Amino acid sequence: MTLPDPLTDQHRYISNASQDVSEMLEVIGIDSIDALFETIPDDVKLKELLNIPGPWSEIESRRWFRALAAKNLTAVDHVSFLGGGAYLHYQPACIDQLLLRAEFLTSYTPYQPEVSQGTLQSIFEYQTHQCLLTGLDVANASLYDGSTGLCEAVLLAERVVRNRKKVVIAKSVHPQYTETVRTYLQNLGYEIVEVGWTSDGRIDTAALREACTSDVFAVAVQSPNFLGVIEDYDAVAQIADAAGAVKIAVIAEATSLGILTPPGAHGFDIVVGEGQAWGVPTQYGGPFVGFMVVKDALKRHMPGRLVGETVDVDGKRAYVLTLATREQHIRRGKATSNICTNEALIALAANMYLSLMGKEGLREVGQQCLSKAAYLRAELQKIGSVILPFSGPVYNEFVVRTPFPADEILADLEHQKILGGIPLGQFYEGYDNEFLVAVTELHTREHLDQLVAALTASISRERR
Amino acid sequence: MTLPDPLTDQHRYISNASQDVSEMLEVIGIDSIDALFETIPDDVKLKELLNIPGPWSEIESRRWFRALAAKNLTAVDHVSFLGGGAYLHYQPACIDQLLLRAEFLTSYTPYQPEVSQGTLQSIFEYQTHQCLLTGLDVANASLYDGSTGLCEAVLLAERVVRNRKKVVIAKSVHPQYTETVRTYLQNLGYEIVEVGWTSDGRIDTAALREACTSDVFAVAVQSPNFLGVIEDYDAVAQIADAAGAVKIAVIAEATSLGILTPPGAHGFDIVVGEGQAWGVPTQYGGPFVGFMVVKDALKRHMPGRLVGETVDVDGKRAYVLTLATREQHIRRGKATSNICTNEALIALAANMYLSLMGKEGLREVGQQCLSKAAYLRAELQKIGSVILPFSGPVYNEFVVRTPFPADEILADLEHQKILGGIPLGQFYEGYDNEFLVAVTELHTREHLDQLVAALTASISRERR
Amino acid sequence: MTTQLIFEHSKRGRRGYRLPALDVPSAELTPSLMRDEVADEVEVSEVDVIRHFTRLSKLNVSIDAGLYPLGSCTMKHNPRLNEEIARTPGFALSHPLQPDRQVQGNLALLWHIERTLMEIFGLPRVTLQPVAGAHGELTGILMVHKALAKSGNARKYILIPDSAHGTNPASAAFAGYQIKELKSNSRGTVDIDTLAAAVTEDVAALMITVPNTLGVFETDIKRFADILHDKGAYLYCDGANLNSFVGIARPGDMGIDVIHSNLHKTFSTPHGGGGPGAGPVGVSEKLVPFLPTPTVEQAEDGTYYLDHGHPDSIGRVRAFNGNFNVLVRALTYMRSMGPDGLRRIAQIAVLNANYIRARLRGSYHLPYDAPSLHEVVFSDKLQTAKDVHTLDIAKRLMDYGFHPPTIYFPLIVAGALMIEPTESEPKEELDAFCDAMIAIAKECEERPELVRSAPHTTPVRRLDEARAARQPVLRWRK
Amino acid sequence: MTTQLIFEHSKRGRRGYRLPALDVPSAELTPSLMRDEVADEVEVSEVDVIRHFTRLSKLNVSIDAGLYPLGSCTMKHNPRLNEEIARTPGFALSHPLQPDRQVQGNLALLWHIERTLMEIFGLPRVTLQPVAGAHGELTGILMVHKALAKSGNARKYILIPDSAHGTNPASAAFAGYQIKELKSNSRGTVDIDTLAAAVTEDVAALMITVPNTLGVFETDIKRFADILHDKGAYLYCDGANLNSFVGIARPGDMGIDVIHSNLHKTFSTPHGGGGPGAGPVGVSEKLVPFLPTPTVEQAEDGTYYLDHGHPDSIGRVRAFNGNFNVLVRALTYMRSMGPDGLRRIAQIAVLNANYIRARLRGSYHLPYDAPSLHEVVFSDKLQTAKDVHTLDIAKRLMDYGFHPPTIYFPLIVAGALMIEPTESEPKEELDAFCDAMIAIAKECEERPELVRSAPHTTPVRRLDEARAARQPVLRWRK
Ligand SMILES: Cc1ncc(COP(=O)(O)O)c(C=O)c1O
Ligand SMILES: Cc1ncc(COP(=O)(O)O)c(C=O)c1O
Repeated sequence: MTLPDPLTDQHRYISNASQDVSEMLEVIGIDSIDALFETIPDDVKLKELLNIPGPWSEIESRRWFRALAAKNLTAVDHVSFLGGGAYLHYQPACIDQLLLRAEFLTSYTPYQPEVSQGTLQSIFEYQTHQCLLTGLDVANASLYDGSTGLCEAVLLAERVVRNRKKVVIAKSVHPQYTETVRTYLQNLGYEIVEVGWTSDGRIDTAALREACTSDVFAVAVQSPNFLGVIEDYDAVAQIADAAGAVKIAVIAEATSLGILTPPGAHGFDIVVGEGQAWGVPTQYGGPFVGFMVVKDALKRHMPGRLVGETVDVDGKRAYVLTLATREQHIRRGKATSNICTNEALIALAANMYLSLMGKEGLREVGQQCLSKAAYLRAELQKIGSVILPFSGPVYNEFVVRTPFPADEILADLEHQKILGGIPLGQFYEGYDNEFLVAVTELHTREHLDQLVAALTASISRERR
Repeated sequence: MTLPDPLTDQHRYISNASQDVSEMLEVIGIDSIDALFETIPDDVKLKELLNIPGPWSEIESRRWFRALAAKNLTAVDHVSFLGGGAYLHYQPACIDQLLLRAEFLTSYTPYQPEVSQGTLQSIFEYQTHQCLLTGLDVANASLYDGSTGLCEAVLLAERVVRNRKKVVIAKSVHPQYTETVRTYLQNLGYEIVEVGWTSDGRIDTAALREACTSDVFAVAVQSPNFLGVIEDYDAVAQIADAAGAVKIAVIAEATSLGILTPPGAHGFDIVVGEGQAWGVPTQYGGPFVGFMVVKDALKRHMPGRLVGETVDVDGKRAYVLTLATREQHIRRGKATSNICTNEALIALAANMYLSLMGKEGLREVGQQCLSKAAYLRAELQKIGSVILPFSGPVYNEFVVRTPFPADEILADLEHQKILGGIPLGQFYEGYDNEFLVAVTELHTREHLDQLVAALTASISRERR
Repeated sequence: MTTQLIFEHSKRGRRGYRLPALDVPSAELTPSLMRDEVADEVEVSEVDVIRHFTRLSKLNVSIDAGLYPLGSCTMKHNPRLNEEIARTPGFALSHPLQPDRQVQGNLALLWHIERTLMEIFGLPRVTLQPVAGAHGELTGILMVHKALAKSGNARKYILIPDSAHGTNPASAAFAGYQIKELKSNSRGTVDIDTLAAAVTEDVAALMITVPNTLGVFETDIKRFADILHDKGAYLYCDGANLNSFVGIARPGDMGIDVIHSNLHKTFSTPHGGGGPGAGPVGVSEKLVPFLPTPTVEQAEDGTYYLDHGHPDSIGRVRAFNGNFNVLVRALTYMRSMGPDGLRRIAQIAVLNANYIRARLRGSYHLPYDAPSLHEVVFSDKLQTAKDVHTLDIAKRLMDYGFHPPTIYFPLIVAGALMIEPTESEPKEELDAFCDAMIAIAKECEERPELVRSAPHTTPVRRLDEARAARQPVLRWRK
Repeated sequence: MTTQLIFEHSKRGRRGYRLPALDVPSAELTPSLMRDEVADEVEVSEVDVIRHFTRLSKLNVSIDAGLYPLGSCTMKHNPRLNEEIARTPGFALSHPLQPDRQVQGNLALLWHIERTLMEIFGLPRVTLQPVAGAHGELTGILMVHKALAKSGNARKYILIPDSAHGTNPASAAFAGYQIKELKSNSRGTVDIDTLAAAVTEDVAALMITVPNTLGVFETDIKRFADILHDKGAYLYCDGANLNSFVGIARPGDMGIDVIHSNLHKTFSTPHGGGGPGAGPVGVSEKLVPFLPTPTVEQAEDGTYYLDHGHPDSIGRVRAFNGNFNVLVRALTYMRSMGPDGLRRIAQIAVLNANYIRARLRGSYHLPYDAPSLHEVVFSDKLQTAKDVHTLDIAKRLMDYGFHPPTIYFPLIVAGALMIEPTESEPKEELDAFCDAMIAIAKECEERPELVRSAPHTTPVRRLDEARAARQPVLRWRK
């Protein structure tokens, strides 16, 4: 295969052109680029070009991708009440423009601290925010997301307790998180025990007590849970402690940490969660950012990267990746995790968001979510035949039940330009008439009233 | 008037809060901010707040401004053939993201060269591009736009020739440019003589010869002119030279310089024009960027800023604002222009665009515009009753005539999601059935065929 | 490498772009009309271009990196929301020659920013066409000329204080007037008597900056207006310093007939290394008929339209509709601030300037002691003894990581150091700046040569500016 | 100032945000559920935040500023178009739990990038769920495990060459296997006999990087596959180095059963200071039934849907749909390059690496002389004589304005300097880098202490890393 004359179709992302190529070949002392590929056996070499589209100009790419994007129904032209682990919150304008600075966007993992202090210091600040918000001692630089974060938390717990075989996970933990844990654990010989909920939507403590046998190494609950209900951390902690199990709190709606008492205040050992709610777009599920915060005693079991403070030879304060002996590039098969690339840029965005909102803003966001959810619940309950099945306290999300299949109701709302919620039937047997509704500070009272009116209309249509 | 307690409503763009304020007042030795405003007489002080909306959060601003933008009909969801001095060309993706770098976006005029080499070197490069493209010797750092650029060119010409009273401007120069010149000259005692066109759409050379009397200090023609027709520079130059008048070429479609012989090659003294076509969005007319390039002999008469090369104390090459004695901050009432703030950021964008497209791209853009216009003209002429009234050569824009009022035809095209062109009647008496159509490399053959089909339909509708 | 010109990166065959393949027959013109390829234009990859401009950017300082205290330039925080809103496709892709019905959003926006400026100015109408302060000055004086001419005599002179910015006389001259300069008094302001004496029958207007370029408010401004109006002359206010009194007092209430505002100063639109800007002009009743055409009006039915029907208009001062997308940014900012926020701007801007004044007055000479508002002007008088001058002090500041203040302006102060911090700056930043200035004053005493030879840490050091002007090299050549 | 923490900028009463006023009654929860304000959280203005992060950014180097030759990391040009496309609101605001009918655009995009990767890999299906290379490794090995288990015996061991990246053994262990390490031969590759001997009945798979971490291609790869397949074992390829042969040869044609590709390497998605990434995994027919669920399928009518019905699937490896917006960037890049462009990537990446190899071989020791592709690994053997080591050379490079190569990896090279330039780099940049490396080699001879004490020009100098680990300070405290 010979290089087509670059002059015929030189590519904009590849600097060197034919003149450069010949100059370089001469220095190397060969007369064609092909000579460099002789170690690849001819019988595996392609005899022709790949059969894929392109090359496209930016003009053509814009047309094609924008046309695809236009096929999606989104919050762009609908009022959306979708949550379930991905929330549309306020995104401060400066964050995205700062993220586009090449110094943040294009740099690699900060292996060389002298030329990476920007990234390192930001991670150190991010770690600090996580500690303040969760009430625990040590946070890492980020994990892939909330679901894989829970996997890492469970594995961490096992490393700490040792020689136990069961992990108890509340049925009201995000079902896709639990699914992911199931995948991660499948060959490791651990058993997952799920515990359901009672009529208030909180974990069934009686069942939990039963489940917490002496071979349980960890108990994981989510709060607010997947039904939107805020769990009773103390009740759970008590039972887990009695069994000597590690207490794991899962946070799927990060802004709740701005107003709800943090797991750390209730003696939880590990808080793991999804940071997307901190102003990150929902972008069909990724990239998001997983966070993990643990008690100091567990820090050497922590998965992922950690940034620590130190000094340089001049005594100047500086930051560096540390406690690396936990990690795969040193420990290899015995590492605390296999993670290498993480979600650094999203963690940076979260650091920016948390800094902009600050002490006052984090609380105000929580207060607004809380208040708008309360208002919407009250209004919905005025609709005959709409039921809010769970009586437990909620933050910004809750379950709605109507006498009709949620899929039909939501399809009807869609025609009214409303993305009304997430049908629960796909996650829980026998919940075909229920759907999850989430609100944030982005919803105006008009938006909420719109949903109430639209839902009323949908229901009456269904009656016919 | 007292400062409301910042804690009650501290603003995000103002850093100092109540604690800072009191610390600072103490250092100053006064006890309220009001004391600092005592030099403003009470009887002119406002007794209440201004009656304007706000403060708005980013959330509220996004809602309001996006709702306004959504009220416009634009190329976002229409095929647009609008030109007339503002053209929608390809905008390379990297340019806007580079412009957002604070070092470019937020810096001031480079008065302090040691900390402004980025801006200064870029202007020097921009000046070089202008010289290469126009075939003249010295370019400035930018002017407001093409129309005010023409004003500056006319005044420059007068400074050079002296003691003459008339300037000849082709009627086919952008009418709003000429209007602007009329405004600028109104108190200076000069007369503007307009010269029309012949059936080919080029300037009427006979009339021009007549107009070029001995008291004419300058002749200005635009090419391609407002009718889209390419002028015969040599014919014009000959006549102007005979009268000893300064020859000014106006460029309203900058990409034409990539493929048409430049005015400099025809002995023109001044080229002035609008750089928007170099990848700058049409954004309802501004910000755009005016460019001016002159023969070396005229450089000390040049309006606006000039960047020159020099060395620093270590002999290192560097760039600096130079020949400042022409400018208002030194010459004050006798300056070559009153311009201070110019369009630096747009000139930077133009430098980026010209560098990305380069030698090959500038020609290809020209070639594509030329070819697509030719194709569309041929197709349009197949529609019975569509006439292309001017026979002269064109680049990417031309006049179309139908038997019906252009306003009606264009309104009908609008309903077919096409912004079909610019009605000429608003600029020229008796041209109510004519409109200007512009194409660029962004138009696909399908777009062009769409216009042909739509126009055919509109005309047949009109017939009924 | 950093300082190579893009032209010097050029290498045969490189390419920074791609266009879709031509999908129609390739056309030709008669050869005489077509040029050869643009000789010496660049051939570089996209990588080359991004590297080049990223490296160039690193040679600049920016407001996002720190204090940028250029006096008279109002280098304040440039909110990123403004950039986002201006890029909304419905604005960015709208075309200047679309019929009114297709651009109701744009027209509504123009109508609203005019209303907001009318309220801020306390004046009945505002033109949004001028794209910079100087452009606004020309527009304003042209209106004055037309109004006077209409009433029989355009008159000869514009009065301008010696403290004025250079664009004032330049604009007045372009509008067809001669300039008479007014001497400032010991406070740096204009004496009422000096003015009264100067306002003769052939004076068209006084062009004055309020507060003036020393940051000092013209306390007699209303009486100035009376004197001028009695003589049938006009009061033009250069509004470049509006940041110091926005929301606190209104030009219209001071008897001002014309004022321009640099939206790229008071209203936060970014300076972009020299532009773009916008310089809307507000006028009193008498001048309304002479506003540039077209104006933006609202019809009964609530729709908006461009009104070209103003027989007495001076005409248009620019093609199309001014720097529309700068106006979008400015209105976004006005809405973000609101009435209280706008007033707070002035209050904190003035507080910040006076804090610097208080901290530096021991170390630098204050030529005019009158109370100042948003900026403070020192001189190098205390340092010249050691043969250290304003330029040296400015350059030395760079070594401390600060952009220098405006220097040698206003002209009425020998060796002026004109400092304007704006309301954006946090106290810590002001303190760091003052500490640097004080340290430099000390260096002037103890190590003057260190200051004289500054800067020492910048990408390039002091330039041979004389050479640049003597043998101008204004473009690259192969 | 630059290195202050955001928490240290905090000042009572400052504020960096505004929300719309609450337009519904303010609600409460039982006090026990509500926390007090987050103690010690920051109070700063937007200006403070933008200043802070702008200054932090200046402490980083970036690919847009110059060569970033981290071996194995493929630091190539990150096109800005990808960023623009990923921000299209229709993508950015789509929600992961929307029903298929509402997200046909997203599903079509996923379907197309899978098809493109299938063609690049030469394999029948690809999962897009893994969000990084290591995540893909785990996914791939889990599939191998499930497949073997299904056929009766999941087996015990994964074979991994000693040159492998740390994530390989870590991922294998997480998937439930023990690791057997294979010694590399003198070429740095795996000997066919060594492999044959190692592949026993309880070996599940060989996990090998092609080309390996020395950049050397495993010429026997097809025979490796035969040996493994004969024993019912699988061949896993770590595709981190795909950039060296994309479009030139296909893993599927080499008998590879599983491969992950780091889209943040070969397909240009930005590294963001450590992430995000994406690690799609392609598999051979035998493994298709075990792919993570859901898969993206196209129905007769051309619509797309998520298929959850795969009884043998290993399950999902992450909530939702992987790093969708990283996939958007990667597909944009694949389309920009096209078939010829993708092949050109490999050709020029390999050319660039071999150019560096040719220019530096006199100055630095080349521990493995076998022909290498996209990267070249030198050692500090020639410099240790003067007691200068790889770390010193790396730090010294910073003084010359370059980011160092990957160091001390692969582990089979003592004092490794692993250099990968990628195809983006222009010859001038490669020359500047080589000149610097050669100059440093000279310094090692003449002024070793200068190198040993480097860097001298960076924002901070060498750090006390031992202290950081000994007394960990992992968060700020008031
Ligand atoms: C006092 C004063 N007047 C007028 C101007 C000119 O305004 P512009 O640069 O917007 O044309 C300036 C700008 O520096 C100024 O400071
Ligand atoms: C050879 C090799 N394998 C695996 C990995 C891990 O990939 P990731 O960082 O995407 O998880 C890397 C990344 O550095 C690598 O270079």
